Amino acid sequence: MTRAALPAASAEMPPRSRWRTHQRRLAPWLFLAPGLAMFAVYVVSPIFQSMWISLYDWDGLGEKVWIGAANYAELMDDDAFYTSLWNNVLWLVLYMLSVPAGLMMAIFLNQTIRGMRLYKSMFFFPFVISQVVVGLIFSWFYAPDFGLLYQLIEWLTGTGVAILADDRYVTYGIIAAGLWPQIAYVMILYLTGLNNVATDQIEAARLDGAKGWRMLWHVVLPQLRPATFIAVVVTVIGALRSFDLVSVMTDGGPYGSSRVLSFYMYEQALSEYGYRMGYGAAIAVVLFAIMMIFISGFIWKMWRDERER
Amino acid sequence: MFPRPIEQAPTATRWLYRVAVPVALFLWLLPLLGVAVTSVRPASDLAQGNYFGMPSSIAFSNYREVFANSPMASYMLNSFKVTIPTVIGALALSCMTGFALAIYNFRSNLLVFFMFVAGNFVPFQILMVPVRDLTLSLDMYNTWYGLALFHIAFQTGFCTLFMRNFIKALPFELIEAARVEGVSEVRIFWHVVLPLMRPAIAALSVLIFTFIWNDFFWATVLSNSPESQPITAGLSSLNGQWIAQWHLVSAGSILAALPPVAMFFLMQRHFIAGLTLGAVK
Amino acid sequence: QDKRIVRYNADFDPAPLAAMEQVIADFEAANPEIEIQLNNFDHEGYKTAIRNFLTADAPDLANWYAGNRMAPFVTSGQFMDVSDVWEENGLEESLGSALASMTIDDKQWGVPYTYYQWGIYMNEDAYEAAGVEVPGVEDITWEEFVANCEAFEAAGIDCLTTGTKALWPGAGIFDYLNLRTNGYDFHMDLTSGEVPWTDERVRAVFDEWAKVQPYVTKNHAALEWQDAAALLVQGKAANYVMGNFAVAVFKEGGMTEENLGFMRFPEIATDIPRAEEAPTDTVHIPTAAQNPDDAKAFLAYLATAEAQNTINAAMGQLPINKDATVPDDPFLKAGFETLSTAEGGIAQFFDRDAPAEMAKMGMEGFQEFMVKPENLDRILDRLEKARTRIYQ
Amino acid sequence: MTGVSLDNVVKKFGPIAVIHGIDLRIEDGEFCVFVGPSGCGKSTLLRMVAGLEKTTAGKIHIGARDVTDIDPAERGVAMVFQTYALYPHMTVAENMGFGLRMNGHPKDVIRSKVAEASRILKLDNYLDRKPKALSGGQRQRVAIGRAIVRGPEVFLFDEPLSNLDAELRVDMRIEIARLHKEIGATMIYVTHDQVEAMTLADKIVVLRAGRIEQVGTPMQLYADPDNRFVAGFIGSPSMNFLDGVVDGGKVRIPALGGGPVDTGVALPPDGHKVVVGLRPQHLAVAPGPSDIVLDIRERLGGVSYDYLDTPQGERLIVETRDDAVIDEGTPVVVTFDATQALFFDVDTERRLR
Amino acid sequence: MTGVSLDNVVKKFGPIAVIHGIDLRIEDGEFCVFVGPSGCGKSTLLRMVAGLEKTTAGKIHIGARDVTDIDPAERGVAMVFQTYALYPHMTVAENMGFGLRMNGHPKDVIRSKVAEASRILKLDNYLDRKPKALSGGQRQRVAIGRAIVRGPEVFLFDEPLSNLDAELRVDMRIEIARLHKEIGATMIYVTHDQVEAMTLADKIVVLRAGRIEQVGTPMQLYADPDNRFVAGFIGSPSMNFLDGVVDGGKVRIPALGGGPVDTGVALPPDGHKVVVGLRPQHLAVAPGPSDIVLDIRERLGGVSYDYLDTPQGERLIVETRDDAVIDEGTPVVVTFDATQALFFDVDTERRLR
Ligand SMILES: Nc1ncnc2c1ncn2[C@@H]1O[C@H](COP(=O)(O)OP(=O)(O)OP(=O)(O)O)[C@@H](O)[C@H]1O
Ligand SMILES: Nc1ncnc2c1ncn2[C@@H]1O[C@H](COP(=O)(O)OP(=O)(O)OP(=O)(O)O)[C@@H](O)[C@H]1O
Ligand SMILES: [Mg+2]
Ligand SMILES: [Mg+2]
Repeated sequence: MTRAALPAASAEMPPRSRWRTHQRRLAPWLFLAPGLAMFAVYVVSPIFQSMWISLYDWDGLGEKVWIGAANYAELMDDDAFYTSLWNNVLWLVLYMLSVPAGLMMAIFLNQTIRGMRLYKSMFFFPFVISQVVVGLIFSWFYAPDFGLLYQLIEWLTGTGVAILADDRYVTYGIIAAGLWPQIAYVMILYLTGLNNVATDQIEAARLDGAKGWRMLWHVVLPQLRPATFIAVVVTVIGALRSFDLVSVMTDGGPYGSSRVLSFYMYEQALSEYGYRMGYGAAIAVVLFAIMMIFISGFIWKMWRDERER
Repeated sequence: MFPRPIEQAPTATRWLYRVAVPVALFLWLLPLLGVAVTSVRPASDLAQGNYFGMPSSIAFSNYREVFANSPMASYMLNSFKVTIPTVIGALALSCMTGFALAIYNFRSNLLVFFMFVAGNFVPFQILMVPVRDLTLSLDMYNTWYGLALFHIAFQTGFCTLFMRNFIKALPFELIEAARVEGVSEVRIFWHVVLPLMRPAIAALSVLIFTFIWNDFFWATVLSNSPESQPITAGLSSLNGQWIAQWHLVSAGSILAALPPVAMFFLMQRHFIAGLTLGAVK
Repeated sequence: QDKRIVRYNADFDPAPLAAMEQVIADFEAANPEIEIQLNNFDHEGYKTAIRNFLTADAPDLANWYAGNRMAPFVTSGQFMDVSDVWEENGLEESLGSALASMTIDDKQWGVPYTYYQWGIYMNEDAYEAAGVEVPGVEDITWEEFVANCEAFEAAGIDCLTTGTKALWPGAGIFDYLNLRTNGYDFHMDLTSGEVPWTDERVRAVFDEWAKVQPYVTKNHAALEWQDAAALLVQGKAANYVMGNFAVAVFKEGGMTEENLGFMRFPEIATDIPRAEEAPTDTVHIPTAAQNPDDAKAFLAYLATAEAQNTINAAMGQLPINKDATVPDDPFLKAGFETLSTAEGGIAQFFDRDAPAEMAKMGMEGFQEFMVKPENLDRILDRLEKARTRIYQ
Repeated sequence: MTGVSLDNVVKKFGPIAVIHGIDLRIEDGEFCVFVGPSGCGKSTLLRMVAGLEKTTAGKIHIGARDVTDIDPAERGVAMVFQTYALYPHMTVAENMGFGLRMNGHPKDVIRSKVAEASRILKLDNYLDRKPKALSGGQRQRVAIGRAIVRGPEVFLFDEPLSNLDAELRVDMRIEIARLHKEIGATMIYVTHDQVEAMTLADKIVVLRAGRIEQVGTPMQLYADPDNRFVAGFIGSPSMNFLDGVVDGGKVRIPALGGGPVDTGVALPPDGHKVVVGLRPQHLAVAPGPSDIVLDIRERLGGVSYDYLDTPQGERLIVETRDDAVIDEGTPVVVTFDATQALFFDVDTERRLR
Repeated sequence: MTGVSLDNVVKKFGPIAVIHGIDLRIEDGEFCVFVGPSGCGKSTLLRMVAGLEKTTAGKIHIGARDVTDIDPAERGVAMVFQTYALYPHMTVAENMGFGLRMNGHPKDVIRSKVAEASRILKLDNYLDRKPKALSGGQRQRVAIGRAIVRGPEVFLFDEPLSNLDAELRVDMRIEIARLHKEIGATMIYVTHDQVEAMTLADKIVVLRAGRIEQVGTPMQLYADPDNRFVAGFIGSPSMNFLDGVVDGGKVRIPALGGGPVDTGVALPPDGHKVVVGLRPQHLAVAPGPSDIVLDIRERLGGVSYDYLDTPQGERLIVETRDDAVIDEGTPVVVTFDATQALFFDVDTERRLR
């Protein structure tokens, strides 16, 4: 066998067109163009438009009137805004409970018995269904008089509590409803995290005499850090985005006590009695600013990871 | 494996665990079960205050009634009309953006990438007014494509994050090998990278399907008539009509939950892969 | 053949919906070249939706309300001037009672087709159970009403029920207390922002309200008005301040004319002429309508006595057209009687007379007061602050 | 007394038996190496000693204690994993001290023991680093340090060097040998590296499919293997196996031509086949008329390996201590030292002695 | 004419130069191996030839063509990657035919070329399998097949065998040698495996930190290294380096004691230091009174390695062809063949000739 059998120099020599010479420089932009255009039109530019609108008084129908920072000045003096802000803080803090709760459930379920896959998937259900449905389910659960929880409380204490009618409990009630799917979500994250926990480290720790909580704390949790990070990120975002549940369960009531910023913004801008686009936009900008703290953190971490690669 | 495998525990513990799991599941899904049972409860039960006891009979007719007396069928159809094009569109766009960001080393690469990522986290509210105005001015208010276009754009951010990381994890030698073989960039995308992205595409498609199906906010902002509202918004307005008719509300809820749950069950592995790879909603 | 389409967005409950479909059928029979496409929304959602579709996807006809509630759409040019319909069909004459509430800048902006009285609906069985004598339409004073409440409480019955989840039912109570304490003119001054909320007269209203507050159904903030109606039907509550449209719900729940009673809201200050609440429902043509000509034809038809008879008979409400007949129904007869003898004046409703933003804040304040009367000062301060901003 | 003894231990994963009743005694202070092909059960056996796998049947003693059902932490063993299994979020010092900390030792005791171990392993300069910032060899040393610190009676190593590159592997191998000399504890060591087994072991255990094939010192196994498997497994390049036929009390090897060779072992009757084993260094080649062809000669400087093809289609490797050039494709004559040849039964593969 | 020539090529990643001006000629049909320590720039240089890395300065010619700025596709090269880089979603046949298909060759041409390549590589039975269903060695063969099919002028290999296990590596090494014989194309091969370099290369290029240390045939480099780096890098175990002092035109080696040795090379003036290089197989040990102590003897059967410590703290490795037992810790006398010793300048590390 000599090289004659494989025709020599058959390597392709296509003509060198402009495209061929420059394709590696142009290709990325061609691939990016459609996505980038859509994203710019629908996401990036609206952010700036909103900031712009927040400087106007505008009912969405008539003329815009430039009022500078007046919307923000009004926000600073708006009880409803502070209620919403405070509720957002509550959401942020209490929603975080889903992280330890999800972890505990994940640990509880991280076993192999017959039918475990099925069990696990059923545990995920709350996450898969719409928040609208979750809201309806919990409204019914909380319903005064016949609601299961109402009856339970009545049975325990003698008087039922209509969670959603009481400004003391309503936000907690909604957060509890929100925790239900969120815990399921975090649980999924942790279950996958647990799947990837290095067995050899667990075994080494077992030889080192670590057990139970100490094993969890010293060996497992550090390995679950990426899962925890993601769980915290999605929980923060979920907490700040909480709109569906508030809207479906209470519409912000009673007397506005369960409002959160995202809902208040919608209410001001688009609801029955609202249509203050400028004011709504100002609320959105504040919400965006809060979110930006977390977004920056996330991006910063990604950037660090990217550089370490 | 953590915690210690239950097979290594004493028999009693093992049995306890086997019992504890279904019990916990029952408690965990209690609200959902309640709704499921209510959805087949005859209206008369509710009238008599039998909200939580055994239903006196199984009334699948509730479902028939839902379809007969409300635009539920149209809502569901609308949801599909919005969801399916969104899934296809967002995937198509993000396959390309992900490819561009993962494979090429141009100067603003990270900047563009982080813009997609950051956009993915912004509160919807800051987009609401301008997006609504834009949709209005394009004459796409109250149309499925108005909603779908926005969702495509927004989800592209999330999908790009996911796709880019996925492609980045592919061996770069595959691309280099193809380049040495004289394959053009477009063909590398089409013949080499795209076929390998199948798992990512599957994962994302289930995930996006659920996200979009379950979207309520944009459904409220960009549509308002039963002809064009998807099921979440539809259900919410039906809830306004079906006061105290919990059997109908429940049946409607179950119907609304069914497609994503079915999707989850069928494509479970992909679904979870999607969550944990991209890992953000 | 190609019909000319008229798109009509509406927010009817099931019974009125059927009636309107009947009216539409009649109209279409008379005008075979026109087809009316009715697009029905849920009631609460509609109030949000109308903003969107007026600008975005305007139909040819849209339901709305008279009074201040239509002002934003008129001033921003979303509703079409339909003075010509009034003129051509002599509506100033036949719909005279609603002319004022339909007029802004000397023009008419829509056609009213129904109105209905508010008052107190009673479950007479509950009265019996508590051993309270069932009062007639107008023979009970506020003191007696409040006194009765104690008897109801003793019997474990809510004296007064309501469901304020949607906020507006609470405003009905406020309006009546206000009309009875301060009168119609004060109501109009307050809703148009001319009186501070911290005014003594406003406080006086809340003082009266505080007397019944303890006897109001406790979880009203979590209830829709229909949920509260169910309480009345079940005899768990005795009285309900509501509009007449609720009668359909009461009857559907199983009450009959035997045990369902109606009375006017009791007198509080004796020196004030009696005023009542009677919101008017209307139909308008959006400026952006595609087919305004046929829409106007429909409006003209809707204004006729015939059409108003049909629809009001089914809705259980009162027709505006003076030639139409009051349906044969004891509650409507009583209501018609009540309204036509209300020398003090007829108010639309708090959220129709006050601008939207003020209405929302006010009703939230009412709801809060009903839950936490001790917050009154804070509530009033807040409302006052809003007033100075909104009406500036 | 801290030897380890296994009495008829069995391990089943579900229905599948992986270890089929192994008996083994490892003396106090002995360095015992498990070798065998991949999947033969080396790791499983080691992990059973560690207590990381439950023993299905049989007894394991460490010293005089029956540890069969005892927790890993209480067996007085320490294990070094192939992957090092360092805790990535702890510093070197914390990694080494973790076991003591978990067992409630006071801080200063921990500190002094860690210092002692880090001195032995020359890790003093790295105590505050995270494992990520260490090279492979340093990580391996930390893993060993972690084992030392706890002062166990028995050290277990599961292929501790297989993730290191060749050069480092040599260094670490020598370091482990020195460590054994220094602390003198019992050590059990799993590897599939010939050289490690030969150089480190006091005693090699050759495993195959969950059974022991032979136990002995390295030289015993090399020079005096019990069966064809052990003979082929120990020594690199591996022993050449050729077909032979018994012919008049001697063995004829058709592939090599030449006359029958004297064996001095009990052979089967004439005409029966046997397998002849010849180590590459006991063969020699020279160009000459022959059926055997030199396929490729690999010249590595000090030594050359010749790959030969016999007419029977067998393949022979010959190790040559010179680097003369023989052209590839040349016929070569193969000679060998008959006294070095081993003979095996064709069917049982047992050594004929 | 399809040799490769590099003229003063330079590669910088950002500000950091990785290849510092390399000149090299590789003849048509030559098998050229790049070796050198990790990170010295072997892969970078290869990828510059392939066109996967831009050349910062200098010129690259393939045959007569200047390809410095030409797209990889148009250089007429094929590359085999360490990771194989097979397209996992294509069958073996599709993998091999992919390049031709993308460049618009007709189907039957592709089929016949793939058939030809698969025949050469004995892949006929696997043509319809996906890479996943192949063993490591088979995958590597497919990767080579993919390169062959396009009939390139130059083959580039980047550590193609380093992902295979030891045994397979030997087989594939021999197969690549045979392939080169068969198709005779120019090949450039990167490895850090001694044996591969020694056995495959016509020409070895020793790189160090982006510069060429020496170019030559394997035996030239082994027997006649230009400098201490090459001498230490080629040969396994590596050469021992000891301090020597010039003493009356001869060299005294304090570590080994004994008299000064004759060198036959140009030495620096008396009293200057030199470095003496001695390969392990040119040393011999015997027990006897001495300052040198046997630290560890590793006995591998056919051969033993003795690790010795000199009083100067130097370390010596001696290769011995017997497996006699010498106890560790015994003082030993080291003898050596002075004619085999190499001498290097202490500062420049250049060989003294
Ligand atoms: N957890 C397990 N479940 C089922 N089978 C197992 C398990 N662990 C190991 N095995 C099986 O037991 C056998 C022995 O495995 P083991 O890991 O002990 O082999 P080994 O000799 O260490 O191999 P290697 O040299 O590849 O590490 C293998 O056939 C393996 O497939
Ligand atoms: N893309 C890059 N950016 C920056 N530096 C690089 C890049 N690629 C390689 N280098 C650097 O160039 C030098 C040479 O790398 P190269 O991969 O050529 O080494 P090598 O000789 O192939 O090593 P190995 O044997 O480990 O494969 C290294 O110091 C490496 O860090
Ligand atoms: Mg193993
Ligand atoms: Mg390299």
